[in-house]
Amino acid sequence: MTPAVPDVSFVLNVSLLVMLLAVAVAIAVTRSLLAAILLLSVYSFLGAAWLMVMDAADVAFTEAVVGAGVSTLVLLGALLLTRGETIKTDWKQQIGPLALVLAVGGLLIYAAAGLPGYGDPASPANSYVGRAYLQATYNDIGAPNVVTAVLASYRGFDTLGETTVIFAACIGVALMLDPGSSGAPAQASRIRPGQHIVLKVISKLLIPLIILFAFYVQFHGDLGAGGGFQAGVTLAVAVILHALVFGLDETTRAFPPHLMRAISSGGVMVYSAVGVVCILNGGGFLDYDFLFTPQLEAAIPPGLLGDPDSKHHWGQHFGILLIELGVLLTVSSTMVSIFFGFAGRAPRAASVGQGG
Amino acid sequence: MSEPVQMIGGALILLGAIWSIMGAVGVLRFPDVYTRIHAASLTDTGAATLMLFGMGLMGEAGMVTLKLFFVWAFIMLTTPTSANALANAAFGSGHSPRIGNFQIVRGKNGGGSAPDRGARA
Amino acid sequence: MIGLETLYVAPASLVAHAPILAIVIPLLGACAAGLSPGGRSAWMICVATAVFTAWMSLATACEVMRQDAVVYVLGGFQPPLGITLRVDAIGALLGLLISVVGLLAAVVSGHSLVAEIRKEKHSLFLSGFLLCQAGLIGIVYTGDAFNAFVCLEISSIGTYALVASGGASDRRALPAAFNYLILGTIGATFYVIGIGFIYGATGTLNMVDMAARLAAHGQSAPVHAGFAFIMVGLGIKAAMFPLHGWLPGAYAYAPSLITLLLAATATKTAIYLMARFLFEVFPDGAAASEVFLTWILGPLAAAGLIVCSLQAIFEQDIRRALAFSSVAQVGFILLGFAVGGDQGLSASLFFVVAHGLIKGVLFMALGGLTIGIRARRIVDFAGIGRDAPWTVLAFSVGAASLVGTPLTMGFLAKWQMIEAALAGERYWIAAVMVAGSALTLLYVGRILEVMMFREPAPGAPRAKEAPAGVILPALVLGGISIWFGVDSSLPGQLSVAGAAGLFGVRP
Amino acid sequence: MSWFIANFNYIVVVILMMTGLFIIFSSANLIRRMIGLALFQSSTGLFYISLSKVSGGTAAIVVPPDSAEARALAAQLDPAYVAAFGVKGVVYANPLPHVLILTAIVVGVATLAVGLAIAVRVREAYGTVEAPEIDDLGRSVTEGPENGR
Repeated sequence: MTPAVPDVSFVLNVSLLVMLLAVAVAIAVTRSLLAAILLLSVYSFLGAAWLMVMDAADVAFTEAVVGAGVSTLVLLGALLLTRGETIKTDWKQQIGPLALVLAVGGLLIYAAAGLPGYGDPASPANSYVGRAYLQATYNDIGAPNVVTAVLASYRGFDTLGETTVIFAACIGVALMLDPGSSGAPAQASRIRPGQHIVLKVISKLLIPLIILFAFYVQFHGDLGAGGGFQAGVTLAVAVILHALVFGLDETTRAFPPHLMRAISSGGVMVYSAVGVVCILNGGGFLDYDFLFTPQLEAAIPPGLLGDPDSKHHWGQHFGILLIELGVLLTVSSTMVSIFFGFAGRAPRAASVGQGG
Repeated sequence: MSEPVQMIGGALILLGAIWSIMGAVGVLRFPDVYTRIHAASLTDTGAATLMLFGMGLMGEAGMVTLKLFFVWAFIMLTTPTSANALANAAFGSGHSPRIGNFQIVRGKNGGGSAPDRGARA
Repeated sequence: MIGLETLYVAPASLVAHAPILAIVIPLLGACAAGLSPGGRSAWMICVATAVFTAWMSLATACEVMRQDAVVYVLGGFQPPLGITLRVDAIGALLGLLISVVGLLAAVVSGHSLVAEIRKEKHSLFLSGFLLCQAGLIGIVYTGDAFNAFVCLEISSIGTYALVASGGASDRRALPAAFNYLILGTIGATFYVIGIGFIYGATGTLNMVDMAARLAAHGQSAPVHAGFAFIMVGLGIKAAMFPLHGWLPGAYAYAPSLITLLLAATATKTAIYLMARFLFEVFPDGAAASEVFLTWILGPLAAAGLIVCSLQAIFEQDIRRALAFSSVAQVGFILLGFAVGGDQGLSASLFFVVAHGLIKGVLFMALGGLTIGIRARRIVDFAGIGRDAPWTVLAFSVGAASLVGTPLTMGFLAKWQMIEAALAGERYWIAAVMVAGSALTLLYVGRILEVMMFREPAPGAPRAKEAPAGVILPALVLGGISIWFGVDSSLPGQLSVAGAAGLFGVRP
Repeated sequence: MSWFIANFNYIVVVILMMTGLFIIFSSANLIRRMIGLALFQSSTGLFYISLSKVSGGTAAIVVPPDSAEARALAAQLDPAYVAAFGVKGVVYANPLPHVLILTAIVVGVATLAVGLAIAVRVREAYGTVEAPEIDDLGRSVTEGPENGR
């Protein structure tokens, strides 16, 4: 094993990790739930910065939009609905967990010290399959961003599963929080338009820009950092911003919750349909090389997207494009409908068996 | 890329960092919500402006400079807006600004940001 | 009976893709059910999907018997680069179990949902149900360690909300579901941490490849830690004795359809995944897994069997009693792992299927009974045998099989287990198994006695016979359980082949 | 010191994970448990990413071989190092853990949303989100209206 040379990135790594540690401890000791939620958001942003230092651009992007953005929003919504404020702590009840955690943590550190060290380029993780992707992507897929290639093509089935998980969350939140009866929600929503002229003007300016950026992230995914998840969340943020500034009723008129749910399931369908089309054309599931029938493939003029000599990249290119579209649809509509679920529910008195 | 431009860029970034620290101190030390918002948003706009311009000077002119410009424009749009919204919300929920003699106010309730209508009246 | 290897149930072009279709079709069905406007159309989609899934899993099982293990390459990328599905005999058997129970549950849902869930939510509910099924089949079919996590989460995330939707009739479902979510997610995250350690040591995620590289890598602290974390994580998901805290509440208060699916299949898939890691991925000489089996898994499983059987005996709530029984039976299965060897493993795997069928019958019949009367305490069921003889008949078949009456699958399963323990000279394990069976007799006998012979309390609401749409599936499941008790060749050959397969791939 | 440098990331990440786990186990408040869970899951991601770091590497976005960009990236490192560990002349970070953690982050937010939705329903049914109070109510009142808090 070659000991890694500490460089500038190691200094950054250490300082960001120390900051992460400080924030995590602050979350553990703070008594205010609101503070804990905001600190979690800070944690995610710091995490995103750290991920950039670790050269994980795609993950950093996702952590920033999902961890710091949507998670915080959902947590705040839940906090509002549960009216939890401060936490009563009893130190006696913390001894057990603390002992358990110390024991497990000690074992983990002992075990982790046996793993290859920081930045080791020859470690099994970095030299076996990981390197194989880097070497093979150019010929197999033709997309510069290897993370996207692995995500969408090599391990496309995982990503289908992940999209399904998002859809499951959409179903789950709807099962829990949907007011149920069709038509407009019975109670007036808590988010009503205010008189904030500055907010309204700036939001009107920003929302189209955010949407534009989302599409940039979507279509730029196989060239640089980005893809369906990041774009989907960004798109959802535009809708959520609209709801926050112009009122929930206004937004649900344009994006009715049941439509959001339909789009969410439509995204998974698009993704699976791509796989099934590959089967119908004689390949395996999600084998994008078989996305087009030979006739169709022949009809595409060579060199339409650069690289005229490798026609197999056609299927890969369009396959990735289509499944990223499916991901975008599911993620954006699910995030919006989760927000609607929390925002559309007025805090209500405790009563047994309501909703359901 | 000439040496002096690099140095100016570095100096701007350093200045931005110092500005951030000042802003952080301000958020901690200022007496009420509104002045704290002022400190926070000044950090977001001023310090970010300095740093972004510094980075623009240090890097090669091109795509990156353009992107930095967009980031700056975005920050200049959003930060004042959010500060405005925050102040608006604070006012709406009954926080009144502390104007006048600091000594008296501090003596009353330790410089917190709790609503103090009764105390001031 | 005829062997599966001679059975051709589907055209070859479909058989070639059967494993993936068994996962993707429920997925598509879930999307369609979620889109459908009313509960009725969602139910039809659900049943149609379940029929197709069962057909595909049968085709897969036949194919597996013809060629040992079916490997389906996804995306056209060979492992270790791509994800593969790798269905061995026991995976095929469990896939069959999941899809058949799923099919019957889907049929039953036509009636049981109406009683428990508000009408507007039926399509959402069935959508979640199908997602859960897709995830479960994914877990048993996949050959990729990380993909197993993704499938685990597909099946879990829907399930949490489905369990919580029992809150419409009993609010205790809500904290139970929350508890389940917290523990289930901790379990899944532990599993991910474990996989991370193994990945750090081997650099691969494909299970077969992992086994080969681990054998070359030998023992090290990260491998042991990874092993421990995977076992604890899956132990939580499988409700292994000290980690079973989520199970009684979740089973007791969930809608009966979900209890049925969970009890018959969900914990079983986690046990199967555990078996794969224990016997397939971690190499032969792994001192860790030997020590783990003898000194940790065995005693814990024995403790679980005895303690939870006792808890079941003293439990007043019938569904909680059956839930504790599930934890106890998980202990029984894990004892089979502790016996080790080909024989112990194949007996355990046979037991997994037997117990899945048994709990399927029991919870299905119970769900049918509670359509008529909203009861949960055992005494509420007094004298119900006279009011609803057919439903109680189905329940009794399941109960008899649970106890281990001769001519039922439960008997064969227990017989094989004890035989394996004796053959392996683990006499204390055999003794614990006998004791556990005796305790089972106590709590099952108590429930049956109340149902059949106790006079109903005067003025108590009289139960009605469950609708035919519930009784028939329950009797079918019960019939399967008796049929396999008489002629066990189908599950027998698959579980023997499965055990041999798990040992066989060891390098 | 070199031991410390090699394992610093693992140590910190394990402490972060354990902080999350501690918050889950030690708190009675359901929302706080979810916060702990989010912290735990997100720290697990940091563990994987620590595994994927390659010294001197760059983000796994393949630059065209023999382009000016590739040469500029390679020039920062020892040629022997690049020859041994680079792909077409550039050293990249390992992309596989990135993909896995992308998946895990998304699964995490799905879990968070469902968990919080259940917590909200618990609040509506019991009038509290403190676990001990819920347990008490669950024991004393089985069905029907309860007295809230």
